[in-house]
Amino acid sequence: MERPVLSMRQVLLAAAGVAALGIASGQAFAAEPFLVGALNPVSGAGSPYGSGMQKAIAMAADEINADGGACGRQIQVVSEDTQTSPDAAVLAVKKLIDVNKVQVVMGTWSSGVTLAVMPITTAAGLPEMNTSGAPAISTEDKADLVWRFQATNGRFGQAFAKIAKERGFKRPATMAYNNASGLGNTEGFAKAWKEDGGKVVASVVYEPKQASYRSELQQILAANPDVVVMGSYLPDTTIILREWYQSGQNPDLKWIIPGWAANEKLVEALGPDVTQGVIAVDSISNENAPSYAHFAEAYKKATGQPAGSNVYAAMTYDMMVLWGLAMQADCSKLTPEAINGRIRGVDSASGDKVFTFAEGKKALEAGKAINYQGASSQLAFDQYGDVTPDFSLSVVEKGEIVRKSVVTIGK
Amino acid sequence: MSVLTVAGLSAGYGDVDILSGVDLRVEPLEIVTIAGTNGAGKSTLVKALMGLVPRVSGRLEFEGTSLLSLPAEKRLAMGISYVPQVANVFASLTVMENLEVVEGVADRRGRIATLLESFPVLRERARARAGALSGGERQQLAFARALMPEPRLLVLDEPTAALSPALVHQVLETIRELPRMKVSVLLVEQRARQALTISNRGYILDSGTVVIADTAERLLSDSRMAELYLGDH
Amino acid sequence: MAEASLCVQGIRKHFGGVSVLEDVSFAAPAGGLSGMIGPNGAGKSTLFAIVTGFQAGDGGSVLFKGQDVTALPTVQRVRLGMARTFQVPREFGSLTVRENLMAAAPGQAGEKLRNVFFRPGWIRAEEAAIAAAAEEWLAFLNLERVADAPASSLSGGQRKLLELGRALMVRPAMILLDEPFAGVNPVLVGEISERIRELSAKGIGFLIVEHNLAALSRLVDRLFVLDRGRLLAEGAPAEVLADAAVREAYMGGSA
Amino acid sequence: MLSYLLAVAVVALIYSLMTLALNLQFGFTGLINFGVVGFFAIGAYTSALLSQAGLPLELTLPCAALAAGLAAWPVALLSLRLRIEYFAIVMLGYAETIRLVISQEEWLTGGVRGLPGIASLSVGLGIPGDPTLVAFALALACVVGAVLVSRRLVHSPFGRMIQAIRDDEDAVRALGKSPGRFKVAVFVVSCLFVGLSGGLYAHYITYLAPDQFGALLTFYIWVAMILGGAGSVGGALVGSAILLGFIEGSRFLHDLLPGVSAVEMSSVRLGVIGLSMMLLMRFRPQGLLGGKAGCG
Amino acid sequence: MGFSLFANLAFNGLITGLVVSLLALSITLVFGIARFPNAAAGDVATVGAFAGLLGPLAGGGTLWIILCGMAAGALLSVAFYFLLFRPLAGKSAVSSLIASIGMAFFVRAALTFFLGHDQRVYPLPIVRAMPVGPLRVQPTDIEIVVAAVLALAAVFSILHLTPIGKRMRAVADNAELARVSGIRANRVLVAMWLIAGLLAGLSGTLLGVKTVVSPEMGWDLLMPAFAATILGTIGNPVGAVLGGVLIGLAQELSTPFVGFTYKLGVGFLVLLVTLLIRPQGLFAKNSLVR
Repeated sequence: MERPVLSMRQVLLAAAGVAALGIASGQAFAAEPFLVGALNPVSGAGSPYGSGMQKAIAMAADEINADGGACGRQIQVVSEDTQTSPDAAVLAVKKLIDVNKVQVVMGTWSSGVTLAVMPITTAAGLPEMNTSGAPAISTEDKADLVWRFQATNGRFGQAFAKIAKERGFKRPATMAYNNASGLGNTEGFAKAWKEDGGKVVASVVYEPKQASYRSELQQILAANPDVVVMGSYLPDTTIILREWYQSGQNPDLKWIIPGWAANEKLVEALGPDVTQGVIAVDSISNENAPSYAHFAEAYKKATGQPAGSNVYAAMTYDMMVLWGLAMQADCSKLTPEAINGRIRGVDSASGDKVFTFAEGKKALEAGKAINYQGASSQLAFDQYGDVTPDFSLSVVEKGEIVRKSVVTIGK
Repeated sequence: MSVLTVAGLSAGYGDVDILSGVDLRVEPLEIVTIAGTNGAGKSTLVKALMGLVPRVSGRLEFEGTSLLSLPAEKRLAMGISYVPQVANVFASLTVMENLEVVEGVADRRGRIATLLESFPVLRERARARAGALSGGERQQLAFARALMPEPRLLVLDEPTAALSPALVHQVLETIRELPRMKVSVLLVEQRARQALTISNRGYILDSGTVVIADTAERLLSDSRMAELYLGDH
Repeated sequence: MAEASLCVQGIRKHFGGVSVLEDVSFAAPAGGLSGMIGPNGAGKSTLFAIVTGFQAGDGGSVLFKGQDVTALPTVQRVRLGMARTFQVPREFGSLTVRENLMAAAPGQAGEKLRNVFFRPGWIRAEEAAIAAAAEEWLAFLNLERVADAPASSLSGGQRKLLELGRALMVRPAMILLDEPFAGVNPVLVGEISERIRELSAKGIGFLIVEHNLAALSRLVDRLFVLDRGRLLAEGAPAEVLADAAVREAYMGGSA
Repeated sequence: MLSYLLAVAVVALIYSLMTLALNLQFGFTGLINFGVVGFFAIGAYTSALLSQAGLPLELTLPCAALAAGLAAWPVALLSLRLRIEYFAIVMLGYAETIRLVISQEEWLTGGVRGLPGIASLSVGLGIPGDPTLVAFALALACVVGAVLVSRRLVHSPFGRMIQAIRDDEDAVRALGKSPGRFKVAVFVVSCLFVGLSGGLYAHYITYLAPDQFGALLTFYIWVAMILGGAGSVGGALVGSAILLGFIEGSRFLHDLLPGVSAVEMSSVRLGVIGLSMMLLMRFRPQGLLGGKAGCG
Repeated sequence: MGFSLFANLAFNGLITGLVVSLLALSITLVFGIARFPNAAAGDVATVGAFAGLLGPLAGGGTLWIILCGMAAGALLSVAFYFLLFRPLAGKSAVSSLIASIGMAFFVRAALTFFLGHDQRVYPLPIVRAMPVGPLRVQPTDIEIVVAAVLALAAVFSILHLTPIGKRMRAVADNAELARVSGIRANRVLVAMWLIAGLLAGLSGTLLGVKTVVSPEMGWDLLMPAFAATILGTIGNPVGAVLGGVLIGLAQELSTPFVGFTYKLGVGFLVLLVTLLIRPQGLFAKNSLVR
């Protein structure tokens, strides 16, 4: 396991050092630092992403602080682990709010955690920023304090449907891991597919952690589909694909799999033969934007990992930058509610496109309207506070995951 | 040298003495009966010999070596074998296996062959599960198992309990033969008379002490026995 | 002979291939003092367990106060008035001696949860009455001194008395004692015998299974001798003990 | 800080309700319940679903307790027939089956997507003020109630009998009393506590999903009970407090141990729980506070 | 549908059941001889599976993977016997059970602390199945069947043919008599824990070959293995294997009727119904313990 290059403590010390420099460089009155809560799935099911998400928030905060802070306020990040469990997250967010007095909470990952955390942040009048997919998050957010930087499950499903159609599949089947995300993806697909007049030939929902998924697979294969759309994770996908290949049945079958399951590790585990032709779909960062390039470079430097390995890190990075810009937009009112109310303002379609905090700050100081183009997506929030990122379509060819196209779904 | 020497032996559990000042001995190739009513301390005596009682004091020697500080396993290794009163065979093992599992036997096969010679009934039923044996067969198996490591002293705890009269006779006859296998026998029995008929000497235990010690013959004609057992006056 | 309170007919029991009890029948009179003797392995414990309902026999029947209880579980037999003690005392070690006795009182309303929560006054009154009864038996058995000690701290003899006390709290018509004298010092044997006699005078029947012949023969009116799963003899202690077959069974072999 | 400590205390109190229940079952009566989390889930979902159907919390919380009690009834009867180790394992399976039903019956429970937007205690009961404080007050009241009930129970003739059952079931039978009736009663009554605890939890967290009800929680409760000492009512509270203190304390611990990442911290947490189970059994089976030897 | 479907379901059930059986075999030995349900067996299997990753260093191939896994399982098992279960021997089964749960947590915590949560896969070639009638038999299926049969045969021969095995049965039968027969309980128990560890390691590596290696794999296998042990009567090796197969069959064959989610519940139901009818399990007759 990789150890974090920097511990949180070191990051904080560094931030404090930068703050001290800021003071030395002539800012007469050092206002109190502005406290931000980073609430990430560092352990538990979200652990592959949590550390990176946490680091991305710290990176963005460092950038803001290096630029003299937002409205002269240094950003201080306090991190907590949700353990990817609602119970632990509830106590963690209470600690952030009550002990650390943070003014915004960002970076929750699984829908269960976000749904458990939301009522608490909302009751405290604080905004909450997440990367969860469940539709319920939109409907439960009645105070417009919750911001989603990730595509909803339904949008994932739409992307699957669009891809399946483009690739000319006629007889899709679905297999879903029995949890909110697995069901959300496959049901979103089925809905979009049927609305388009298609028919799903078979669908199976399976319990995870089994020694074999052969019976489940058998039911799918019996319907003779031409493609299987998966709502799955890496371990079960590994087993299911291997069992399919070994069985020798339907050898021409294709698979459409979410990117978090169809990744390099899957290819590494199963080899090029089995994974040949697997279609991986992932929401992607705003890859052509300069903000992404900027982020990717910093992320690589901070973690040693390519930015593409953790799509959520760009999202949490954006959370912090966006928040800093929203602060900067009106330094006279820095209450959480006031800043929250300005979030849509700093990505208004009419504004100048900016790609970093520094650019944005300069433009705002010049009295211009801005439109932050995020590293993760264009960050065009809809009425629910949701964004619609683009999706990538990649195909595994001879053991390489090859990007084929970028899929944009209707807004 | 005596095989077993017990002198001033006291033993008990907690703060209660069950045995107080017991003296007895077993000479080579003797059969010695220890009789007494229930509660007299017979089973405590056996357990004290085998190292299964927490608190023991006095003298307890096997062939001149003190046993007091030795754990049960060591006493077995020194040459004392023990046949408990109940559950004295491994019921789910076969007859053969009951003999094979005993540890500390140099020539296991040879020894088993010898014992099957001595207990022909067992040879016929070598493959039967011990749990399926009749009462008499089971008792013979228990003896044979105890004899496996070629002990020099065999301690038998009420071997005739729960046996029909015919079987009692048969088992006692078996015990009578034991000294020929070069083993001395300490026989703890409630039914004193029949046991004494095959014994050299006997001790009568009452309330934790030896009240009568004599040769078997004299004990059999001693009227104090009836008094002890039956409350006759 | 008094009217039979406990009547055992044709009890049989086998374990594996071994016959432990073969057709045992006897009757113990109400309010009388009966004893049962027999050497180790005679089948006394098994018979005791079958009579009290802790084990099922392979055949035969047990009648108590004229009612066939063969198919009844222990609990029902006790409710009919048949109490027992155990050979190795089985006190409730974490309760005090007093609590041990109080726990034994039958038909307590306080053992019903609804009463515990909704009728505390009623239970207090009932507890007071039970405590008073327990106090009497504690005095009778000379256990007052240790009444508030945990039962696990008692000596062996005291435990036997405690068991007797618990059986008495059940208000039994008959008490079956399983070796009340085993492991008890002679002084206490005398005391226990004395208590049994007094209780018998109050009309409680006893069936005492014992090894200690001397103590038993002085205590009981009627003696049954069990040997190798069969009833060998019965009658007044003196005549039974004079019986040659009994002497042989007990001491083993004829001399 | 105070509010956070209150929040931790609420969870500790919710756990204590379960620990008290387990203590009645195991500590006092000797019943092994490895399915605590199943009854907890039943309580949580019952109260959440009834409140979403429009019932007031004054009604749904008692219903949560009752539902858990009702679910305990058949398995309590089963406990009379099975040997204790078998029963322990059957209870693990029972709790897992309850979780499966919750995750599968989407029409009722929301399935794996969970139940969001459950009324919080303060809103549901219409009590104004800091929601955490309200939750704390209510949970405290429930625990005080449960302690009073436990004490009344333990110190009643009924309680005398369950301890007698733990000491020697055959001797109880010899007194003409059926141990079964008492065991079933204890099991069901203490599961009422667990159900209530689940109800409080549902309206405290305000979001329920099946993966909140894994077997680990059951073992947390066991650790809390053993820490406090089986057979001691006060110990149940102390045990839960120590457990939660440790679990939450580990948040602050990683400020002290900069070398340990949060991922590793989660391993450390599980490892310490496991280690304490082993060490307690090995060196202090009566618990940290227990004076009396724990049963079993 | 029809015969082919059910034949395949039954075959899947058999294979899955056999994987469970191997762990059940380990549990049943401990249950029969040390007399408590060993909840750590699953995590010993996990350690075995992780150790199997060293197989390729030792020489590669399934055999080396299995050997490494078995060795690690045996080491861990014996170590914990000395550190934990031997000192607890005089106490109740519940103490050992709780301690074994603690051990399970501790072992898993150590694994994730040092090795992380990521899944791993053995570097083995993936081979196509061959059709046998309506069935599709994969090479791993054959490996699992062979391993299960060999393991059962080995356990059976050890118990019935070797001196130490016979002594194990003697200790299981009557520990007190074993002591006065001079049987060194310590040796017997070391041997027993060794075999239990070997079996757990074997089940872990086979599961790893069949699926993926992850820190939770053993714990997830524990419930069905317990169920199989009890179904087949504790202490009965043949019962453990048949119990595992029976549960596997019941689960898979039930899927056309109850769906895939509830099949795990079906295993529990089978156990429950069996226990209600036969509280001692299905094969009480030939158990190690009476």
